[in-house]
Amino acid sequence: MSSLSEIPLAHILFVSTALFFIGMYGLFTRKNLVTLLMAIELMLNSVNINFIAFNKYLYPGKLDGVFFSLFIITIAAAEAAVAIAIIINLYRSHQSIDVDDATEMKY
Amino acid sequence: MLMDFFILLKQELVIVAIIFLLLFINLGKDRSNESLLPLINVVLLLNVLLGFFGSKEGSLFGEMFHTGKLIILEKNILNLATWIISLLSFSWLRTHKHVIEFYILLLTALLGMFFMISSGNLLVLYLGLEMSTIPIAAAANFDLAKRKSSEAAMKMIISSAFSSALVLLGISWIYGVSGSLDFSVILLQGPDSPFRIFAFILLVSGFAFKMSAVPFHLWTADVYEGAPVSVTAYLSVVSKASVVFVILAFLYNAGKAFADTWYHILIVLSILSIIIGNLFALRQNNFKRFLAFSSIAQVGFIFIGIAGSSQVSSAAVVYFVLVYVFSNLAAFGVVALVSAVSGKENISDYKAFYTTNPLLSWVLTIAMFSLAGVPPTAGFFGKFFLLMAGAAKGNYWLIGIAALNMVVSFYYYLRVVKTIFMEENSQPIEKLAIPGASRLALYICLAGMLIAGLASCVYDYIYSISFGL
Amino acid sequence: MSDYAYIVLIPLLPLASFVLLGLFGRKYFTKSAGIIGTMALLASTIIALMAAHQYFFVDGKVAGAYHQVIAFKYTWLAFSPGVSIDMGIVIDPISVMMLVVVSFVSLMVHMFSLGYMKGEERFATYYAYLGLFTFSMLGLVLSVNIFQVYLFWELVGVSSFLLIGYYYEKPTAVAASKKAFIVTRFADLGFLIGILILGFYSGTLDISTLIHKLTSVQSPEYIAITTAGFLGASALTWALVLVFIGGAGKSAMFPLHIWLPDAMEGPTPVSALIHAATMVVAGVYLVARLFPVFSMDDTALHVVTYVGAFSALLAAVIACTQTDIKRVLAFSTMSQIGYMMFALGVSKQVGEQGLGYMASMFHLFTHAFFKSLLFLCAGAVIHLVHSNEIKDMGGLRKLMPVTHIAFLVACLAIAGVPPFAGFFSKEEILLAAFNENKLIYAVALFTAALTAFYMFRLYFSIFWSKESAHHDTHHEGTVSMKIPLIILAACTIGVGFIPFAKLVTADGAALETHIDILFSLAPVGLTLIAILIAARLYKQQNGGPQKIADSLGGFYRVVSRKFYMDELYLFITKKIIFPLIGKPIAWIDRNIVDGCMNALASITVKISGGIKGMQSGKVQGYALYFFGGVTLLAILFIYVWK
Amino acid sequence: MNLSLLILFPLVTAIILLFCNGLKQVRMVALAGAGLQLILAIFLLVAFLQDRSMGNQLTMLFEYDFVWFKNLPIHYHIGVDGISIAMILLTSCIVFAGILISWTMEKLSKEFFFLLVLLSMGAYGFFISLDLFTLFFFLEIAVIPKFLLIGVWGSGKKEYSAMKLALMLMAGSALVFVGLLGVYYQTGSFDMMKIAQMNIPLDTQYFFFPFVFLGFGIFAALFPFHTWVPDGHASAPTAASMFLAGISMKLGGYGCLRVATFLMPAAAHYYSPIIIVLATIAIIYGAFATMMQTDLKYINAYSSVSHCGFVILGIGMLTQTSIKGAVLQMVSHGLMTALFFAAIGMIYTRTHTRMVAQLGGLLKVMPFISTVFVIAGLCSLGLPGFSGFVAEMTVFMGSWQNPGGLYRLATILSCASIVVTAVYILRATGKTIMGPLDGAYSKLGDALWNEKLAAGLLITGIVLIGVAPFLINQLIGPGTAAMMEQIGKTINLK
Repeated sequence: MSSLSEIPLAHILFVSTALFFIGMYGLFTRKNLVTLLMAIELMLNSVNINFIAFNKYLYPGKLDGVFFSLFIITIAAAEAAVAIAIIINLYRSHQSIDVDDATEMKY
Repeated sequence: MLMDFFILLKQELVIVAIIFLLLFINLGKDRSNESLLPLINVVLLLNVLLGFFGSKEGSLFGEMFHTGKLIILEKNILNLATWIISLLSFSWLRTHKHVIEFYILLLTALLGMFFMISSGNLLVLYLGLEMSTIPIAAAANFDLAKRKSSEAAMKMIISSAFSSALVLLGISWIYGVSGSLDFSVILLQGPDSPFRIFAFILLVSGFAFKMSAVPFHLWTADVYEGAPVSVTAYLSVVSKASVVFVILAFLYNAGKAFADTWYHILIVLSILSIIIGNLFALRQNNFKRFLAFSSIAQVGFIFIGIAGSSQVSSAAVVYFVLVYVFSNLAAFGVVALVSAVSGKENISDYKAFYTTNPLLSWVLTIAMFSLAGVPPTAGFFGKFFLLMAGAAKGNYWLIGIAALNMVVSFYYYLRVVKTIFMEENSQPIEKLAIPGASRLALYICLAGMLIAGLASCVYDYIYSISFGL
Repeated sequence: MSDYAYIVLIPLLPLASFVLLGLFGRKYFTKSAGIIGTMALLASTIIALMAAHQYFFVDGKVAGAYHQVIAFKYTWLAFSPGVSIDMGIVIDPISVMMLVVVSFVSLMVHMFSLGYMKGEERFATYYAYLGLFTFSMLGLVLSVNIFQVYLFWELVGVSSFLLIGYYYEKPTAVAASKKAFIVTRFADLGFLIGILILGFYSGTLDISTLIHKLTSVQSPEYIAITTAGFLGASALTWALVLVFIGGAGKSAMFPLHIWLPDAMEGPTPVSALIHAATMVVAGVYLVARLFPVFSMDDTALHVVTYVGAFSALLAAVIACTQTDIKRVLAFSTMSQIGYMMFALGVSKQVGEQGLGYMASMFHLFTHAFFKSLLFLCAGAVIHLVHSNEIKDMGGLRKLMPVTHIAFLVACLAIAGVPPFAGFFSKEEILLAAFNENKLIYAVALFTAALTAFYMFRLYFSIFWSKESAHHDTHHEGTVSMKIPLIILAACTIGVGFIPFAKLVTADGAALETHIDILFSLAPVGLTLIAILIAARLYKQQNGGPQKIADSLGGFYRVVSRKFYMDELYLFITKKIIFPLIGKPIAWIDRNIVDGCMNALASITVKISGGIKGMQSGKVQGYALYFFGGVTLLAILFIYVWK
Repeated sequence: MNLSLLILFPLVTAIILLFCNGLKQVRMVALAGAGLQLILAIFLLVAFLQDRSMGNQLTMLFEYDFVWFKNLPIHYHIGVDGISIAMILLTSCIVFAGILISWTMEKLSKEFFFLLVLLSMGAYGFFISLDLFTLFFFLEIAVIPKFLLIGVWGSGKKEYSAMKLALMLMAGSALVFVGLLGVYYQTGSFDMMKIAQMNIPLDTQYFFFPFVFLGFGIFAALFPFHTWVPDGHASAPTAASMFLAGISMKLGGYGCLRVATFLMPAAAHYYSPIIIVLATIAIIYGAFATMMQTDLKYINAYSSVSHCGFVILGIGMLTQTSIKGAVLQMVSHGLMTALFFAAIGMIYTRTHTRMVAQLGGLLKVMPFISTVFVIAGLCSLGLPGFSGFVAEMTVFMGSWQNPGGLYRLATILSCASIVVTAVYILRATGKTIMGPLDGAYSKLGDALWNEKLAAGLLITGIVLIGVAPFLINQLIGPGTAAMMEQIGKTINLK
């Protein structure tokens, strides 16, 4: 455990932020819907890292952050489930899961 | 203590009960929609009625959940809206395979909203937010066969997941800087560090996304257009209303220290929403899409009201939402009926609508007038009070912009009326048979639009229980 | 002095007949309308004569001078304290004189029309209009309040409009009526503004008060109105000139006379009543009514004088060349009114200098009789030959003896041959002019000669000249048409002997007038010579007139086209006002003012089309906008609005 | 007496109308309702005069103040003075006449009369309310029905006109709205009587007066915001035109006077040169524009622009006489223009054209209608004996009392407009009523009883004012006097 405490908080935050924006980049650029979901997972996980880190470094007394990250994971799972379902249905109707094929409604 | 639990959580518990009822209702023998729908509607009516008595103020789980007169009223408004929507979707659901699931999704979302409104803690808030979003995304896909429907659902789930990611980032920062998740603690210090401000902005933009305020609104139109009418109605009325309540509570309680910041944020967002919403609404031909953009403009007005940050303004906002529920549901009701029977959803299909369906035409017309804010409909009072509240801070130029945009909005609302009454059409929409449920719902909305304004008691009551900054 | 209150009846009776015939005439009184109207007028005439008798010979004189009596007055419309329109009745020499003239001539015309208009489809309407006109004219002469004058002024204008346009299916008649109304309306604008100025400075609209305030040199009102000025002239001058413009419009003074000849499109009796005897002298009456004020300002008086004189000459010259008998008479009317005007112009308020005033009124009085007589005769002639053109006439003396004699009498009168009425009044005018202004006198003298010439030209070419083309089967018209002629002829001979100077003068005091033979020689001599020339030229048909016309060449043409005045006016309206003012404004309104409104709308739509790309339909784009929004807000609130 | 009846009667009529069916039933109900309104208005007049004669010197009579929204200071506060009563009488007359004129409205008769009655309710409410909120409320009620009336029952490019009218009027009310909010936040009250007492700080007045005045000005066809007038009138059905020109434009004038000028006199004084200039432009420009029109309805529409200019002029001149003149002009023009539109409508229903060029000699076949037309025309060119003369002369006298070159010039120009008026009126009359009759029209019939009744009613009003102005003067005089007294407190004009 002590090895972890040698890493300053800033580094961890840097990682998480990087992760978040990598996720966002993925979300903006990739075309495959499943990949988009993964990108979102990245963003959520970076937030998880934030929570854990803050909790561990700044407020070790309470466990709010940890619990919060647990909830995030759960909900992310639920979200993913629904999203996958929707994507499958989309595939049924569009014969494709390319995000650019589903641009029927615009303007 | 345990008593408190049951009383304070009454509305939520009732909904949970209903959900369970729905889960198990089909055990044993399969019921036909014809027998099912009236039952469900009656149950929902009971839910509405139960909301009105035996309630009390207080909080649970160490400030995580708290309730009060205004909150109860807000929840009742949402209940009412849900009930009306279920009445309106009668003719659509009658032939639908997954009635139960539909209701379960709606009610789950409703539950989520209740928690969101009552939340005293970011965790509960976040849970509520998600709980009220994901089911609707699923419900948006409820016309399984329709291409548009699934596209809408996809767009909604992706965008909302993205927004929730940003909201979470904000929350995590807030947690980082304040070390707590309770509203009472998190924003005690004003906007001193950029972190705080950034986090705060992320949170607000999360709400703005749910309320579909510009520039976070882009999912709205597509989802509204693609989703089944009832779901659209639910999105544009119930879910929007709930977030309005939440943001009201959040900013006025938790955000006190940030009053200056969010005041300016709201001004920016409101101007953007009103102008962009109007400009887009001008061109729409699909009725649901049109209503989507008009509702975006309405959100702009609501923001002006909130910006007033006085008791008058919170009262005005809640009152406006109530009126908006009636007006918008009336419009959606007619659209739902028409699209359920004839599948037509374009404004141009409504040419000479009056020749075949006078009653529906009048309802739609009055709804349009109410949305536009024409007396004697309640919409007039709603808008007047909102802008009055907004003007309290003396920014008349803002009111001026809003007033001018009201003129623009008149154009597109009147365009609908024009289509209905004035334009020729060789084959207008045939005479529709209005099922009793929908008729009831429409009458309720009509009554709401005509009475809620003139009868000052409504506003006075809301004022008496509402609070300022 | 309420013992004059009964005078109210004089205007009210014609009004009653107007209302009665106007509302129910078309239904119930199609035949009896004439009788009703005539009876009403007969009654008012009798009352008028009674009133005249009472005023002039019973109780009008106080301390040797006729004073003014306000028989009754009622505030009709109060503007602000002191300033209000009052309806009332003023009794003084000129108003009583006008009462008699108007009611009497109107009665004659009513009678004459019984025969003349017999069988007309809108017989009742005709009499209704006559009633309206008579009422308005009487109201005008009785006015106590300058705004009351204006009010009735407009009413006579409209009744003249209605009567000129009586044959509404004749485009020329419609055009003429429009012209008459619009030209006079234009003049009335001047009158109105004049009233506004007078009312503003004197703080009242009541004529007697106004006169009282503006004629006493020390009164603050007088000082105010004379000191205030615009373009070098004092407010008083402006006011009076503007008022005079109004009068000039009604009285067909140059250059506002163009409506009068066309007005002859109306039925001839109407011309006799309105455009000869009564309405056209309203201008003269107006100036006379305000004369005390006019006499305070020489500039205004000079304007009156010269405009009057010039119009008299111009009209006389034009009259020599006209071939439509009614137009000839119209121009002669204009010329005679010119006389009256400059007579006023050369007059002064008090004593001997007041001669011109008295003369003018006198001439107004006599002129009413012989000019209406002329017109009625012309009416009778036209009734017979169904044409206004001289060339269609000739040798009618055998066919219509009564008309012939009457016309001759009238001609002698207007020519100013003693002892006919015209002689006396004209002599007075000439005398006044002679005393004041020799130039005017010369013009007047020449005009007198011209008058004699063209009148007798008319007389000879109607009644002598060639043999009549008409058969004896035509008779002269009904008795109801003859009687007025006879009565008027008698008057024309008689009225000259009324001691007018004793009755109607500027200051009310009697005036000693003496016309010595020597003075009369010149005008009378000239007149007789002119008559002889006319006889020489027109008694028998011969090429004489034609030769003269040819010898004059271009000048003749110019004159016969009335100096192209009409063309000028047409040019101004058709070529300037309509295309250069009306059209552009209408265009601007449709295309620029309204265009801006529409442009706003279209611009909005354009913008909304321009930004639609934002809603690209690509969910990633939406997310990008979301993030952009967040960043924007962040930048705004972290860096800008820190 | 209870003023709320004025709102109640039309409301009840409208509700009853909803349950009628068939033209006969509907129009009878509508007529009965309008008749009741008329009687009520006359009764109100009598009661008012009685009170006054008993020496009741309150500014407002029959006041009734009911707290509507107790948390916002919004009251349902009504009351009348002479001016409002004149307006109410005008409204009732025109509504009555309008219903008679549209007696044979076959298309959607129920809706037509319903909207008409609704409009009248809005107008009454506007004229009696003393509370700015109520005033605004009724102002907007009186707008939207017109949109439907024109769009559904109109002719020509009706949708365009209807939309244009609705939008421009709504823009007007939006401006008014901003102004009202401003006034509210400066004074904390919506009550006009109170606000007038606590005279508003100058800079506020200067800032908000333009909003209110322009807003109402759009209703009163203030140049250059008059362009809704021609299109709107031309496309509207007869009754709607009558209402539009007869009453709606008066809403604007009344608002300019009662709200803008009365509450913010200092600003009115400050801006009066601009107002005067705009009004004069409207008068002259409208007159000349009228001269060029070929469609009878356009003629009357533009002449309305010109005539309403007199109203604005009178208000802008800010002398007691001129304001009295403005009110007179409102009443007079209301009656006159309604009569004119009625006549045009009658002609149109028979000849099916409104083009001056295609008409002629109608006097022969339809003497009554022609007479009505001529009377309307003569009234419009300000002939004595009709209301127009009284009103215009009062405006002129009042305007002339306001010294200063600009004002003088404006007055003279406005006077000059009566000549132009004569020109276009006589052109129209000469071409349509007089002249040779077109053979195609030789079979046409004259007015029917309902049309005669309607025209008769309006003519009675016109002639009554024209012949006995002292009567209406008694009514309006005190009202304007009181108002001027209030205004005079802040600005000193004679």
